[in-house]
Amino acid sequence: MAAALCAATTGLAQDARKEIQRYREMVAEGSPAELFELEGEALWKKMDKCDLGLGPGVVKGAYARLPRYFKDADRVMDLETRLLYCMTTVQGRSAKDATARVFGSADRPSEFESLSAYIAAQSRGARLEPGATHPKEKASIALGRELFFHRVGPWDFSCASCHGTEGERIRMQDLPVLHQPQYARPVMASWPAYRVSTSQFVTLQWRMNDCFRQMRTPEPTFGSETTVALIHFLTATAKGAPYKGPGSKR
Amino acid sequence: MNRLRRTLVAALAFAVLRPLSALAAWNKDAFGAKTAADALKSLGIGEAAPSKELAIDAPQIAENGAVVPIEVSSSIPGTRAISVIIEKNPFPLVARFEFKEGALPFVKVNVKMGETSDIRAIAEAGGKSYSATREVKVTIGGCGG
Amino acid sequence: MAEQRPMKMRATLGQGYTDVRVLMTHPMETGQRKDAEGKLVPMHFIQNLTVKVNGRTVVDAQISQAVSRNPVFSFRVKGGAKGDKIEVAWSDNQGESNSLEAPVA
Amino acid sequence: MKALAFSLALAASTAFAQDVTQVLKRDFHPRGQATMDRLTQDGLQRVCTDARDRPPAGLAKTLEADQMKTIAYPAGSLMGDWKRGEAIAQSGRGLTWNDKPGQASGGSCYNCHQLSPRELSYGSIGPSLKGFGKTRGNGAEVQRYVYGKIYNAKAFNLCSQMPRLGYSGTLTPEQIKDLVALLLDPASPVNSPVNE
Repeated sequence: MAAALCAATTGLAQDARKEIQRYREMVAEGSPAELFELEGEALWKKMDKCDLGLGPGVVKGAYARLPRYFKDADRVMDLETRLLYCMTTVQGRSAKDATARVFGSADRPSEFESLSAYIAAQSRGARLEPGATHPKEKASIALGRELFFHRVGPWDFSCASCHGTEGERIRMQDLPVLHQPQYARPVMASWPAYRVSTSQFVTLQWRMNDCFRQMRTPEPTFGSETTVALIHFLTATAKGAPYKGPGSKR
Repeated sequence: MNRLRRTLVAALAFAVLRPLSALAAWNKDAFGAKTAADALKSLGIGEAAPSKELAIDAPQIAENGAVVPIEVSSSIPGTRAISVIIEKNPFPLVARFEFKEGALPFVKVNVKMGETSDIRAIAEAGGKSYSATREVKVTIGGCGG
Repeated sequence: MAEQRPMKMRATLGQGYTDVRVLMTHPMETGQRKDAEGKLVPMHFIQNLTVKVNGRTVVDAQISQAVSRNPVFSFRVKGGAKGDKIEVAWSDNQGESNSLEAPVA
Repeated sequence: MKALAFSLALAASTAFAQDVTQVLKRDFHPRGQATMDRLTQDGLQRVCTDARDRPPAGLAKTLEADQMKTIAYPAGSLMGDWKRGEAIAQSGRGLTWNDKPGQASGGSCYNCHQLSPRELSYGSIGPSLKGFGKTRGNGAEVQRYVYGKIYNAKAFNLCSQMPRLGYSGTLTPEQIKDLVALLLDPASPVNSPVNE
């Protein structure tokens, strides 16, 4: 009797998960991410001397090769960190001005969000291949791995607390095991993305920031070595995945 | 900011401005109605018969009430309008689509739902009205923090 | 004139019909939401929407604030041929409007 | 001997954990109630980080006993109000940099556990707690166990992923009692046979 009841409940949960999956597919079909790409394209025209790694002004395929080491800055950068660098060099803006609004709102996306949408879209179909040969690139990936398992904050969380075991979920959200390639690939191939619950276009720097917020730590600085290293580690784990974004998230 | 917007407009090669008068009126009474019955009355829609030829496609469970994708299509001959009602929303009438010669009675749109509710579609064809309903459960996703 | 809100449209030939998918940037405020300072954000939503094929109206829609932010609509137009001009126009409760024309691809 | 070998290994890997802590302290800034001291690992966090959450049994036992000592049990019944408990279980707020300090936190319970069968959206990082009190009753001993587990889950399983909700100051003793009731009160939906 108890076993039958239990089986029935599990069946219900299975159906619920299938329906949520269908919900996500329908939402993805109707994603307005392209609106952000339009805005990003206009912004890129004002900084198209920026070198994203493939030469000044080259956007095609550039996102799929990030993060990578940049000689001019002598450090590893992800897309957003590189854009910030270009704003302060190519555009000659102050760091204070360029970082005044790194994450936007539904009413007003940030420059980084719109630019990320446009630039990432120009890598559709390209395989993810972040830099992994320069000593600083190797160190960045290694640091990212350490950070991933580092338990910290009042709730004792590490990234692996939620993203370390197969088949788990938070509420109805399946949790990808991000240190394993088969899970990291589809995830990294879909960021940045339009986020349905907040009507915002969200980036990887935002994702790192908001995960730390929920880990109850202080705030990581935008474009810091910590956030870049985590993004680098995750992208290196997803290496080889054909880029399909910008995607759509819960 | 203004300059940015202007650049953007320039980038939209096909954007054209149109006078407001080109668009039809908006039924204030129907959209302001607090019950489905009142909304339908304001639209001049009477008793609707359930029909299998009117289909609503929607996920049974929505992870987020702010975006619920729905698709409504009718194979009832002569369908000239489809209205969409979310029973438990504070203002149940969500939309009314009139299909003229040249359009198929089909629409896909994302809607907001305050809570778990029936979604009702009403098709008007040949002076009669037909209905279909479908329940969508609204849940909470993510960490809620 | 109010600032233009970007739109994007794709009209593609299907089996016996043309699929029209249109994206609009719009907050679709219900008048119930509070901003960061706790003030109610006034109602601001698209009320009317039309789809035209070569200048002739084929869909005439009235919608409410219960359509999601940044609305995405799909419609189907009978027949259609490459190069047919599809135009989508909207207007909202605060007097803003926009439209976009694109050929069937 | 074994213990010595382990502590040597621990010392070696701790060096890296310290480096990571230095990186975090350089790259983070305080915001709202989230102050920089939150970046310093305590002993338990360090051990679990280094052991990738699989600490040697002997060490785990010793450290679990230390954690057990942190649990302060209120006098009298530990059963509060299951209705308030349900609201606490649903809420994921508290302690983040954009939560108001002093505002009541939630327990984020549904993020990881199934509880009331009425809630379809529940996580699976922790075990299902549906019907928890039905099989265990609600005597003083089980109340004490549940209270202790919520107050400091690490006293029972050193590298558990469950936050130390009482020890960390997330939930008050009153709130934990409400959660005990949610799990154990026969009237709680967690223990009711409703199939809705």
